[in-house]
Amino acid sequence: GQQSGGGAGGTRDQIRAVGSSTVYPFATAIAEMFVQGNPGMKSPIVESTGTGGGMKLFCAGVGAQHPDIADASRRMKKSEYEDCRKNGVKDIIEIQIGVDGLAFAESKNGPGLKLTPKIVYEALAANPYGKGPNKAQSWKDVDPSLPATPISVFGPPSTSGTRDSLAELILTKGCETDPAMEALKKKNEDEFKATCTRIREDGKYVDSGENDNLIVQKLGANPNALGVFGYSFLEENKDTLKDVSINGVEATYETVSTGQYPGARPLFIYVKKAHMQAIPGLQAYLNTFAANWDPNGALTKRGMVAAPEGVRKASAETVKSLAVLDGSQLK
Amino acid sequence: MSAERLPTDWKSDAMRRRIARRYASERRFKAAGLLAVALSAAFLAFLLFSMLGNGLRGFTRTEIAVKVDFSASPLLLDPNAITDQALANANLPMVTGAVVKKALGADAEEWVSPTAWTVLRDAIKADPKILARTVTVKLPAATAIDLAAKSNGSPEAEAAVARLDKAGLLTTGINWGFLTASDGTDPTQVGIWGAFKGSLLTMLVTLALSFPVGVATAVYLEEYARKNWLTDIIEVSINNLAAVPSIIFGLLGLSIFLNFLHLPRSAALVGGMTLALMTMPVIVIAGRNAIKSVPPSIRDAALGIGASPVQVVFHHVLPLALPGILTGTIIGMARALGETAPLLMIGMRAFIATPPGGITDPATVLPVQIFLWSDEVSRGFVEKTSAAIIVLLVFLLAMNGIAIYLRNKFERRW
Amino acid sequence: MTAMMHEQQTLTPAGETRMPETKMTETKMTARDVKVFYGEKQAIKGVSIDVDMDNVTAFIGPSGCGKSTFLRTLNRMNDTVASARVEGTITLDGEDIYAPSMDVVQLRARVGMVFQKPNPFPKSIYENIAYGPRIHGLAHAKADLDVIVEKSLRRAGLWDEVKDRLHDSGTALSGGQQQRLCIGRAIAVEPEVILMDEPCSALDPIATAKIEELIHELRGRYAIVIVTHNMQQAARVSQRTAFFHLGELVEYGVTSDIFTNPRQERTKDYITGRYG
Amino acid sequence: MTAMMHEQQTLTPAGETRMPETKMTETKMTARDVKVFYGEKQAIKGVSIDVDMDNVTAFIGPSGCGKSTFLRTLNRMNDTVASARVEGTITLDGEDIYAPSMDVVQLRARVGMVFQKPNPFPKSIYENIAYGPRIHGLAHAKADLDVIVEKSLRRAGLWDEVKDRLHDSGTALSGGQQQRLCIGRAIAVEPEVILMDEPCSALDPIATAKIEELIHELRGRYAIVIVTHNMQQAARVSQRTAFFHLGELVEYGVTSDIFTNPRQERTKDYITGRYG
Amino acid sequence: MTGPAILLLLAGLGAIAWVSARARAMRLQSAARASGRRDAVHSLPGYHGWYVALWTLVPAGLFLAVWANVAPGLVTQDVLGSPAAQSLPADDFSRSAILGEARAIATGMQAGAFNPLSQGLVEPYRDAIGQYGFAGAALALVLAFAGGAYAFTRVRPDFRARTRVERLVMATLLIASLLAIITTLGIVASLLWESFRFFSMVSPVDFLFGAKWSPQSAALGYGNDDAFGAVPLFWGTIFIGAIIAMAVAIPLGLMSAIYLTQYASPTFRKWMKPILEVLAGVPTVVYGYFAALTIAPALRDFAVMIGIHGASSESALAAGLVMGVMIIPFVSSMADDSIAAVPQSMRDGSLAMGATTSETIRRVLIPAALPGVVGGVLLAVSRAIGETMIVVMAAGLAANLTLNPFASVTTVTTQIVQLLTGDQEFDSAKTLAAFALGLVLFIVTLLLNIVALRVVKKYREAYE
Ligand SMILES: Nc1ncnc2c1ncn2[C@@H]1O[C@H](COP(=O)(O)OP(=O)(O)OP(=O)(O)O)[C@@H](O)[C@H]1O
Ligand SMILES: Nc1ncnc2c1ncn2[C@@H]1O[C@H](COP(=O)(O)OP(=O)(O)OP(=O)(O)O)[C@@H](O)[C@H]1O
Ligand SMILES: [Mg+2]
Ligand SMILES: [Mg+2]
Ligand SMILES: O=P([O-])([O-])[O-]
Repeated sequence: GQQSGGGAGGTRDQIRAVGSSTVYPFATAIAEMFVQGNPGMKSPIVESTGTGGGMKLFCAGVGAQHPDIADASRRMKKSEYEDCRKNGVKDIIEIQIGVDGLAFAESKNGPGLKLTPKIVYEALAANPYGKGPNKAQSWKDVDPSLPATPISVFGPPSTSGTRDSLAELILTKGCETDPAMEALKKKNEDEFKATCTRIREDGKYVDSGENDNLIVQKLGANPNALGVFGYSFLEENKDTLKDVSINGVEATYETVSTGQYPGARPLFIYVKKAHMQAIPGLQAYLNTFAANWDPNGALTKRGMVAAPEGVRKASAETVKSLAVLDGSQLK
Repeated sequence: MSAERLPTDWKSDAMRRRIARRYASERRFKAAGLLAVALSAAFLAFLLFSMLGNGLRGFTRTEIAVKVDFSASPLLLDPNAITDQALANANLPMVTGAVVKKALGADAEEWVSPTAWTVLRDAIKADPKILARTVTVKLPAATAIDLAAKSNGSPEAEAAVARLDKAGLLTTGINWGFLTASDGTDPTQVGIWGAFKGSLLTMLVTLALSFPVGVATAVYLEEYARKNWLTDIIEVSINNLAAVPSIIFGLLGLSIFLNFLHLPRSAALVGGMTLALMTMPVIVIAGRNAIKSVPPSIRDAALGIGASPVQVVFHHVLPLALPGILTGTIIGMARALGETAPLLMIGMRAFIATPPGGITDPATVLPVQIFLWSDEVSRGFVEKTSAAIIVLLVFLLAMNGIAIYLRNKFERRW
Repeated sequence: MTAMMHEQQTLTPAGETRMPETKMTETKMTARDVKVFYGEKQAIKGVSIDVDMDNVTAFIGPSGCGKSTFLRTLNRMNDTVASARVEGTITLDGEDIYAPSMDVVQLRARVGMVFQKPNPFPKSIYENIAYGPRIHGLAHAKADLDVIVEKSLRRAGLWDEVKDRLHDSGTALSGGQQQRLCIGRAIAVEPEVILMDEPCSALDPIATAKIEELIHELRGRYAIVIVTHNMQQAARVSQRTAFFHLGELVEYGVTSDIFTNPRQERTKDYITGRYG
Repeated sequence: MTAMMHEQQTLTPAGETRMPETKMTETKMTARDVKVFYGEKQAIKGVSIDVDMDNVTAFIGPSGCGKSTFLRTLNRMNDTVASARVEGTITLDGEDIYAPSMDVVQLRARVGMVFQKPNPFPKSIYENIAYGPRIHGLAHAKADLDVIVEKSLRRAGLWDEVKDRLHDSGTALSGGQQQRLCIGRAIAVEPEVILMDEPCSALDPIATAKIEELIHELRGRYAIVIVTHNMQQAARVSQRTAFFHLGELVEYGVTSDIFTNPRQERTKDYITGRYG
Repeated sequence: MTGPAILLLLAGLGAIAWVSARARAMRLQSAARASGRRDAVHSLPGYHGWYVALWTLVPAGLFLAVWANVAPGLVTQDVLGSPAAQSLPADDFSRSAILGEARAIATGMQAGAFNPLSQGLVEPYRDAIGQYGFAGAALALVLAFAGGAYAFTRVRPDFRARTRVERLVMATLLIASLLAIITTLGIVASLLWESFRFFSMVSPVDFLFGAKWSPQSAALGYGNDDAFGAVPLFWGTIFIGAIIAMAVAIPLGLMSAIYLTQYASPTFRKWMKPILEVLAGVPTVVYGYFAALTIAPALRDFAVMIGIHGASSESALAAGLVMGVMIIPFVSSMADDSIAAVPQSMRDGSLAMGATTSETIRRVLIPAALPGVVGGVLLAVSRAIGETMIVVMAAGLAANLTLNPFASVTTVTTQIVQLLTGDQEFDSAKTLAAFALGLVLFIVTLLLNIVALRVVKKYREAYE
């Protein structure tokens, strides 16, 4: 063959998506439906690389050897957007496909904890309010109303997007309840971030790998432990686990989707506009997404939480118009 | 007889006791050895049985017989113009739900697999005439029902199973689809064919690269290389490569094949190349041992009647060493077939529902498929994971068995 | 053949040499002041010797004295030992066999070798014999090859025993038959010299007798050199005997003289069993 | 010691046996109609022999005739070969050594063995000698052991050469010293019989001479049986010689008779070098 | 002319060269042989055939390989000169993307265009590719003819064709064996470059001796200084791979080897040995699954039962235990080899002194085989610390410095997988740390292997 290395080469008749392991089950489900609805199309390839890893691949360039879609369990970062542009990925379409609940759960035989972001922060922070290492041993140490069971939390590892969500949605909220922290935020953004989101590393919080099934198992075996993971896992394992309320709100489908439950975060897919023409079926794939993200659609059956109506409308509009993301809104 | 001699009194009590003690310790030592063998074997047996115990169920699936009256259902299908597209547009999922509800009750929609409608689709496609009739189709049960029927599930599912069982609607049979389908999101519908084909293609690439290079290297080092710094370095590199952690080969594949050479991601080609680098040293080492075990007298004999060194090797040494080389190759290939870590680095950790058509198509392999499934949300995947493990183990055991057979058969003493 | 005829001459001081008195012989190979080193270690310390067509030459000496080493210099089998280095001159029909222009492969076809342990190829009897002629292109048609195989096996005294099972494996023969097969294999490429390194030491008495008889028959047609640790065998099969000790050629001469009337003390001690 | 004194008697028909005429000897071991099989193959075909205290007995015969095999039946070393099977009776001081009640461990301590290739353990010289006494509990204090080590090394004629380096490795000695170390090791457990399987065949002439001298000195203190392929050596060290051929004991008698006046044709042919 | 066609043509030429050269050599040789001189004929006719065929194929093939790399550049030059190229954007990246696409379409590798601009370049590309393709093919054919003709003229009865052909065979073999070095260099290069970037952000001293591993801190902009102390990972790796796994594998492996080689009946050995070897053939992902789902929960329950505090279900013990089992055959085959390498005469010597079998084994065989066994164990350790899937699935991620086998620890390989497959940022120290860890792992296993192989080799030589 006369083909040289480098540059664009080769053809592709399959959609390629990379990215978040949280979005992975939904993206694969859509892929399956896409094939069933479009006979003759090849099944899309969905890779589970983690949000950041996916962004890196996604932003590497335009062309057949680069993925068409990045799945993300958080919004694209400014730095990522710039990297994309630098590599010629100029027109990016951002679509929010739904919401993921960051669920807190315990074993069916657990003590039935009732938490608030403040309690969670004080129990898990490495350095609560910048006042020195966390000494809390049991939940009672944090809040006298709680039982004296030792703190033991299985949660996402520092390398996952779910961990970012935990930091952003719960820990920072809890941290901000202290006015001093609000002040710090204005003064020194970096230090604020570190104080509010860094998790203790003395074994009370256990990094628990990608394999959420294992967390479920561990919780079953240890009634005093708390688990933090995607809402879908809670949904799937309702028979052995029960949810832990935050601010008195139970993690149910409704509370998560309306955003009442604090641990809710948006899920996105990012698409290269330049690929819409060249990759057969890409538009249809997006349409399949749009057709299934309703509250009683197929995705919610798989544990995803539908986005609020307004967001869904806007996303559906984006799928149709292929409006391009404005990088200036990103952080 | 000399006087200074102190004859040992072997018959004294002390000596007898001492000997008894020595024999006791001998027995203990021997028992410890036997225990070690037994423990190792027991562990293997435990592993295999636990995989079999979990996995055999993965080869079966539960089906629910449902009576379908197509004429009464709101299907927008023209029996004379059945095309794939028409079927895809025919709103079959809804129809299936309605049909199931009608046949089994209001809460029964959850009992069948979300992809059960594909069964209807295939039935219609096979024989459009059934659109005018009432037929009984067997729909795959949903995971919860499937689990409850085969072992124990949630109380609701158990109740449903009891009801269905009583009505005689439930059957559990071998799931041939598991061997012919590919990855999917519904555990009752997934199969290993895609991953298996990926493994096959990857192994082909690995074999095509590592075997010739490995054998050539072994021949060169064992037969021709003079001892010098270059051959020393080669030798050290090879022995070292044989022991380099496989994940490092993954890093190498990522940097060189993907980032530098821009070969396609997730492809059997890159997987095979990465594994070939790993397998080659194994073949070299096995090859060298096999070549070494060809007695020098054969070489002498050939040289002695005027064969050139190249002729000696290609006419005599290689044919005699071949069984040994093959044994080593099979073992190396078996190891490559079970390898996971390096392939995670080069993009094979992916959902790929279309079996690869060639070595540059995206593919995954059996062990990575196992890893992916072990991570799935749905609990129906537990038994599928074990079932896939059984398939992989059967292959590996077969390969190892062939290697052992070859070794025993051709092991010869000159 | 461009053989040289010349009278036996007195050899180096190291080797006490007595000329075979009776007749002029056709000298086939000559060695002059040959030294062999294995790395640092010197295994042969300046040996000069002539090998002729009409007499069987025997090398005797205690274990490790260098008999095999010297024998292997004669067809450059020592080339295969990485550490071995040869000095001095060895000629075959007057041509220096260590000259760069000498093709080793051809040399080895001309100077055949039979080893201590019979080493037939693990192929059929036929293929064992045919291998040499094949690689040297001595036969073009199958019929030619058949002729060569039969002739070689006949000369090796094996034809009658194996003619009905030419396609059985060579390794299935008895030890003595295997050794004769190896001799036949060497003969098949029409060598001029045959070197034998203790060809009978792994064989039983009857097989030994057969090989000795064969050597008698081959004598004259090929120049034959035989290494043996069995002095009686040397006495029976050879006309010239060279006695080696510690890498030196101690004495070389007519076999009957060496055994009945050795001139050197060391030879005498060895022959009477004082060492070895 | 429960030794038996009895006159030499005529042995089995297979072995032509001449009684040592001169004196009555203390018979240490007897073998009667011993047959040894390796799997299907019979290596020893009914051998009967007596070994006594005062004479060194030599076994000679061509390679593979079963000398080593027979020697190893005498201390049941053949037990370690899975395929080997022994029939017949062998006694030590009148006790059947193959009786179930016989303890092999004791037997081997009483019947020591020295091998063809010196095989010191890769330990210090001291530890090599001390090994046997230690495992058999023959010494309780370090001082006892020191005495045993010195005595054994002296008897093995090695003391003067190694007394300053008892803690050097035994494998660092020269071949002849190693072999004497092995003899010393065997002596250290106070055996009654010492079996030697070609103890000098891997040694140079000077080391050989030393071992032969040592055998002379040990004679009388231990019953000694030596296998050798060197007939001159048999003539030098032994008073009784047994000639084996194809697993049979062809002739057994006073050494000088065997060599000068063999009664069997086969013995004569062998001694004059017709085969082997 | 297309690639496959020209290759086919060349192959045909090669075949013709082989046949004709062989025929010629045969003719010349029978004439020479008739003259009677034995050395008038050197090589078999087949070798002459190969000689000429190789001269026909190799230079032309090499030329084509070079051409395949040079021609695209020339083609691009050509296309850039065409009028259609004037409208290309100035920015280098998008320009080459468009050019690449146009080429892909022109060669039929791609159906549609991602970029409308490339459509216009397809025609110029087609023309240029056609031109250069033709030129390349013509040159290759000329070379093939020239090479073949030159070689053909050298066919004479005494021409040493065999020597020449064999020299090429030798060169090929040498090149094959160099591949091992190239691979090693590739590994080193790919690790070194990224590690170098990592160490420009994090000091090697902090990395190698820091006791705190917390990539989250780095990600949070907390500074890299106390975030990448790899000691807890090293400890976890050693704890699982070199301590717990070896505590399982050495006794079981060594005793199994001893039993099977010294005591077992041949039939028992014949069956048991392959059965134990199967343990090494089970894929590590299966072990990992087994460790995580079966062994770990059981161990945790056990630990809780006996009242151990802080028992985690991702325990070092679960991973180490299973890894140890995986290594058993490795240790036992090394021990087997080492014991077998102790000369039989040692064993005979000891037995002949009246030692029992176990005394012989313990006092003579094992001490004599010790260097080999130690070398084998080192190799097994190097294998255990590089093992990935078991620890990824069963060992956990908590970078603890603990001696409690029921606690969770993490290992170097686990972290490599985590760092490279989790959420990562570009060029952050977090991602690059994976390569630095890889480099450390590589160096350690390299050293272990060199030492072990030295030990084993020395020891083997001692008995040769
Ligand atoms: N390949 C080798 N490397 C180093 N030394 C060698 C090699 N081959 C032989 N030697 C040494 O050279 C010397 C002569 O050996 P050679 O084999 O020629 O003796 P020999 O007379 O044939 O003995 P034997 O009767 O045992 O066959 C010996 O000291 C031997 O150790
Ligand atoms: N372990 C064994 N298994 C099978 N056959 C054996 C074994 N050991 C020896 N033999 C055979 O038994 C016969 C006698 O062998 P043995 O070693 O006793 O002879 P030997 O007289 O000592 O010879 P040498 O002088 O070569 O040492 C030979 O045919 C030999 O092949
Ligand atoms: Mg020799
Ligand atoms: Mg013997
Ligand atoms: O895979 P993530 O969703 O955790 O980035």
